[in-house]
Amino acid sequence: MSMLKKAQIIEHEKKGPGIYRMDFFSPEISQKALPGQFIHLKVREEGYHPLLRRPFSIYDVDKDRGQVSILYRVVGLGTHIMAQILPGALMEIMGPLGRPFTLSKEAERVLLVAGGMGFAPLHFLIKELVKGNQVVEVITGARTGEELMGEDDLGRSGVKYSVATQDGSRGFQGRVTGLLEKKLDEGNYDFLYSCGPYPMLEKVVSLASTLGLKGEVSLEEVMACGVGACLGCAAPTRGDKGNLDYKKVCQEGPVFSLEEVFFDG
Amino acid sequence: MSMLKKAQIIEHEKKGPGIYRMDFFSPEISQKALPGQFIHLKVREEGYHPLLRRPFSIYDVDKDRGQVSILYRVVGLGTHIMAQILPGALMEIMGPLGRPFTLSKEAERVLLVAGGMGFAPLHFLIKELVKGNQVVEVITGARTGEELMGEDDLGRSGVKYSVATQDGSRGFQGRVTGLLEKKLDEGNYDFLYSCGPYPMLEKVVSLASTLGLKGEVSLEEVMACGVGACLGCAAPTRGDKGNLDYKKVCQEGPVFSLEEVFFDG
Amino acid sequence: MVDLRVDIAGINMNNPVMSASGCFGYGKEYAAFYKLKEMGALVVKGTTLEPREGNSPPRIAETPAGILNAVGLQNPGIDYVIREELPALQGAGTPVIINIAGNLEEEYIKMVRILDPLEEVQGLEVNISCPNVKLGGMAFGTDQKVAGNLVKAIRSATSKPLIVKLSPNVTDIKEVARAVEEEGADAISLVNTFLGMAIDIHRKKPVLGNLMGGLSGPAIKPLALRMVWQVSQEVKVPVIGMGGIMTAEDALEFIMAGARAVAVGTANFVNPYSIPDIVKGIGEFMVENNYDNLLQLTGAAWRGV
Amino acid sequence: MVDLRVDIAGINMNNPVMSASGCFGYGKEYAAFYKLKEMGALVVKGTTLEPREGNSPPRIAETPAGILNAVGLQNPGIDYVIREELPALQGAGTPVIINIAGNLEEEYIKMVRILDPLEEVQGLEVNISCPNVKLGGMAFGTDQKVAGNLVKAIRSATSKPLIVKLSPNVTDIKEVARAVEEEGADAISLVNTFLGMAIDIHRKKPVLGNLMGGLSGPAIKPLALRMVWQVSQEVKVPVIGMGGIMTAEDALEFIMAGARAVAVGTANFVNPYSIPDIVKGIGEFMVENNYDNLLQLTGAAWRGV
Ligand SMILES: Cc1cc2nc3c(=O)[nH]c(=O)nc-3n(C[C@H](O)[C@H](O)[C@H](O)COP(=O)(O)OP(=O)(O)OC[C@H]3O[C@@H](n4cnc5c(N)ncnc54)[C@H](O)[C@@H]3O)c2cc1C
Ligand SMILES: Cc1cc2nc3c(=O)[nH]c(=O)nc-3n(C[C@H](O)[C@H](O)[C@H](O)COP(=O)(O)OP(=O)(O)OC[C@H]3O[C@@H](n4cnc5c(N)ncnc54)[C@H](O)[C@@H]3O)c2cc1C
Ligand SMILES: Cc1cc2nc3c(=O)[nH]c(=O)nc-3n(C[C@H](O)[C@H](O)[C@H](O)COP(=O)(O)O)c2cc1C
Ligand SMILES: Cc1cc2nc3c(=O)[nH]c(=O)nc-3n(C[C@H](O)[C@H](O)[C@H](O)COP(=O)(O)O)c2cc1C
Ligand code: FES
Ligand code: FES
Repeated sequence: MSMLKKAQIIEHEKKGPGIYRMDFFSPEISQKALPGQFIHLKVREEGYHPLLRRPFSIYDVDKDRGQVSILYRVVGLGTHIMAQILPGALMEIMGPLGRPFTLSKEAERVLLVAGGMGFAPLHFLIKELVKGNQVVEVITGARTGEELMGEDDLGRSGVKYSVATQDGSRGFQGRVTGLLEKKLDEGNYDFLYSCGPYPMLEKVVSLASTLGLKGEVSLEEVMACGVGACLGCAAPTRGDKGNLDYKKVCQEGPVFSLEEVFFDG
Repeated sequence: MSMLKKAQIIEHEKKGPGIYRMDFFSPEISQKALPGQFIHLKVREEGYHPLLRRPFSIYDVDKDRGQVSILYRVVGLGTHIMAQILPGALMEIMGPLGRPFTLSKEAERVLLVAGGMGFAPLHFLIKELVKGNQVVEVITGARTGEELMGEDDLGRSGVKYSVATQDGSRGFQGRVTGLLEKKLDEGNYDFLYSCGPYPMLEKVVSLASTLGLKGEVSLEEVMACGVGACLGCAAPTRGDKGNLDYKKVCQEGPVFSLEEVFFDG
Repeated sequence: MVDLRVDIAGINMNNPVMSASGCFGYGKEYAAFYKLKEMGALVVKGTTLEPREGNSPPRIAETPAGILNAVGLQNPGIDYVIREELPALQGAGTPVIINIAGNLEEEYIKMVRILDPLEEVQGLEVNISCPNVKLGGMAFGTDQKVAGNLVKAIRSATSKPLIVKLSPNVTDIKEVARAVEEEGADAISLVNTFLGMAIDIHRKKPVLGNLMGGLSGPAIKPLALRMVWQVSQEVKVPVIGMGGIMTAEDALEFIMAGARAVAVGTANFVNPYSIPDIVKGIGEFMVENNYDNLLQLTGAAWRGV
Repeated sequence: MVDLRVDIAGINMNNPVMSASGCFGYGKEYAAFYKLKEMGALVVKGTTLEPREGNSPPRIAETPAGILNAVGLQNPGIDYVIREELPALQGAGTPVIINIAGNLEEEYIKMVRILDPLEEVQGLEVNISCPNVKLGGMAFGTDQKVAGNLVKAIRSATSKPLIVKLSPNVTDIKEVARAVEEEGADAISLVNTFLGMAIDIHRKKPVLGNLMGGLSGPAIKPLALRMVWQVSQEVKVPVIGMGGIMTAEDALEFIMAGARAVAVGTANFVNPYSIPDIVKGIGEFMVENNYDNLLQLTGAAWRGV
């Protein structure tokens, strides 16, 4: 199961406005981690504010170097403090946690749709997918070109990708779901992966279901324990009988199938 | 009045077991500070644990370099966190605060009695006293020789000093108050300054009052505001009519005259 | 231009940010940091009829994100306050509110009679909720009948704006609030401190000289906020919210929960500029979000706007 | 050798450190970190007669040194728990205590009747204090008469050790404690969470889907500790103390305040090894201070030893 270890920060790099990449030395986690899983970080060693751990998707893994990376945006106290930590410091990390993406072998043409920070879990997935024989395409969106995430990594992965910006400064002008509609009109995909804010996911799921397209999304909910013990991270899903069924994002997710997810606004 | 400024930590040095010296660059405070005064430090910039500021006596001042120093012992969360801060960092400091020692000009022979960490405020006082024509003598005590504080600084100040250790590893064997009794038997002092734990101060005050010796002590109480607004730091003193009168250590102290202080156990 | 002015029971304040009683002395300490006219109103330390020496130390114990205090209403008595402290506050440019406490109804009434004619006093805050005194204090605030009777008696003794400060140490704060509103309170202050304690495991004794103390600071914010939310939907008189307000964001939470004004206590100890910083932050939030009048935000979280 | 064993109402525990209900699932998640026999007793998630889907998200909001939760008693219902969860706990080597909650007295009684014959259940904890459900829940715990009547009815339906878990959202916790003791509670758990809330100032709405939630964690420790101090001096039955225990030092504060055993909730989320770490720390403290039996420390802060 999950481990709890102090891991050293090897590198800590600013990647954009308020966006950082943090690389940990953690051979155990790097060996076990699968795309879609996350780690649960203790931001401060001492004191009870912030109190809870913070979950971050695994962005990248380098098994040879024993390295695990996250990509994060500063949004509140915890991430603000994180952004000030220097390389060399130790952080207590727990993981890998959660249900990973399914690497569907049958699918021939796979499309990944990332909204903003939702790119984080998809990047690790892309790196695994491109190792197979499938056609892999990625679309990512952000408000502005400056906020587009991980383009350097995307370039390096060799995957085919296009971008959408709301201000039109780069690529398709509009939301990433607008670009998705276009893509779905043009191409013929048989599996879709997505991560992003709820309103975007809702749109993605509705577009996919119209076409009967299969796929998976990664959800976010505020977490307490991260291991399935507190029921704090419940996300509404469709139960077997179509009933509302709260599932634990930390343990039964964060990855859910398109059929499972449920949006009640 | 007191100022609130971010000051840079110039140096941060371990001086003994759990004992550190921290030097700040703060020209304003270094200009204003008087022996016996303290500064009120904000340990962490972010988060509410620990919540309150922490008071530390001014240990040393270098007006030319605009430097203010404290000597502190790690006892709990706040000081534990402080001990990890690296030189170059900024800390918000408020001060100088409190009523300073009186530099009695009439006294010819002055004795200073320090118990443990109580040496901190006395060191700055010694440096000022030796500039005058008085005979200045210092006695300091600690549990062990290793825990004796600031001997390097005492040596440098050129003052005459003797030490007491409870384990007898250095100087007089026993408590500093035992050494004090001996000194009072031998010498003829007309002013006494002291700082240390309450039980020691109680003994010091009783010895001095038997001899009718005048002097001042510096007291400690847990503080909240540090500026006289909350009444949290009350210490029992003898009122005008001999009645119990709680005075504010932060504003009416930390220095009190021997006649004022009052010990109710 | 944003309009931060509020009216609490006829007290005209330039902005909604007041000092919490007992956390601001009589103003002079913080006047060394900024001009008192920058604050909405100044509430002075709890005052009693006779001088009180207060509790034995330690009076403060820090807890995670909070502090326990057991000052025990140390104060020089009402006559001294009027003679020695109030004159300095005249011309400070901010309304002055006197917080009063007592063991007996009689004491409250005597004080109110003394204060009623004083022009330099813009309002009275009646503390029926101090957890740190043996008699009276909190007892008045934990039973709605007792609270109501006390307020009724005080109401008949003064025409000054009457703010009643409630104890949060109750099962149903709404009941007490309703009772004091009915008996003539012009405004309700929420909350005083929560009764708590800390134990020194090395001495095997309570840390505080008084054994128990009142918890304040960020730790209690969620509880205080809930009470402001409940009471402001229950009564018509304005609510003054407090409990753990450290930033403008915290103050805005209380305002959206239904507070017409807020008071800042513990935060002053950490950052002496708390009050002006919070005033500034509220103004900035309003500009950024296109509000011009603070009342647009009052109770917004339950009005559903 | 120090003796950490305690007996709570006939439940023999190897040490005084239990899990707090709702913070430890049914044990299996933390069994991945350590052997459950290292804990004094395992209290499972609150269980109801029928399955409950729980409240809509977000269910968790962090506050300074605390968390608000509004899980809303999501659970698969008592039959499922007995069939699917309890078997795995047999042979775990630690006493298992089932926490039950209901809307109606009838529901409690039905559950107690179902649980009474089960050998794998060492004790019952009756939650009369959940702040996150619409009906029943906390209402049972805030009125001593209602609480007493419920306990009386439950008592007559079972001979199993009966722990009653009280709500801290009351004016006088001693009264409720006395009432449930009188009606047959074998032990009293203190405290459940404090009713609180948080507001998202950007959405101008409460953060939690359920609007209000229960505050737990270090923020509430001073309040919980005060209640343990008060109640343990008031009743003869043992008190199980909880609320913000993160370390062995915290646990020792509760023990010295009068708790016979302690429970650890929120701390598990931060450090999954909290419970064994605390057990170890208590033992170390006793060795360092020359105690050989935990009872020497129980209530030490008021026994004045
Ligand atoms: C499974 C999972 C994977 C995640 N992966 C990433 C990632 O790869 N990169 C990244 O930048 N962020 C990720 N997040 C979100 C990240 O955990 C939060 O941004 C972070 O915890 C905020 O901490 P804070 O102390 O800075 O903010 P806080 O001060 O706690 O909160 C600031 C704001 O963020 C919201 N928030 C807090 N926690 C969460 C949360 N868990 N989910 C959603 N919103 C939250 C709050 O409601 C508030 O509005 C992930 C979340 C989950 C659940
Ligand atoms: C006027 C004044 C001058 C001081 N000068 C110095 C100095 O020069 N060097 C130095 O090392 N210390 C000094 N102290 C004490 C210092 O302020 C405390 O040691 C420090 O605040 C402890 O913080 P903490 O977070 O590490 O400990 P905490 O976790 O807050 O407490 C640890 C222990 O220390 C005790 N404690 C906490 N605050 C105080 C306090 N203000 N006074 C006494 N005991 C306290 C607590 O009761 C507890 O037992 C001074 C105190 C005062 C009032
Ligand atoms: C040191 C201290 C002294 C206090 N004295 C009084 C008082 O005299 N009268 C009163 O009504 N409230 C008093 N209070 C309560 C505060 O006015 C306020 O209600 C409470 O602290 C919550 O606000 P805060 O969290 O912002 O401090 C005192 C609080 C503290 C911390
Ligand atoms: C997420 C969560 C769920 C809880 N669920 C229950 C429950 O089902 N039944 C119950 O009696 N108490 C429940 N509690 C209360 C805890 O058992 C405990 O009384 C409280 O959290 C205080 O302890 P702590 O500060 O150590 O968490 C819950 C607490 C939390 C944080
Ligand atoms: S965060 Fe606790 S169950 Fe998911
Ligand atoms: S610490 Fe507030 S009056 Fe001294």
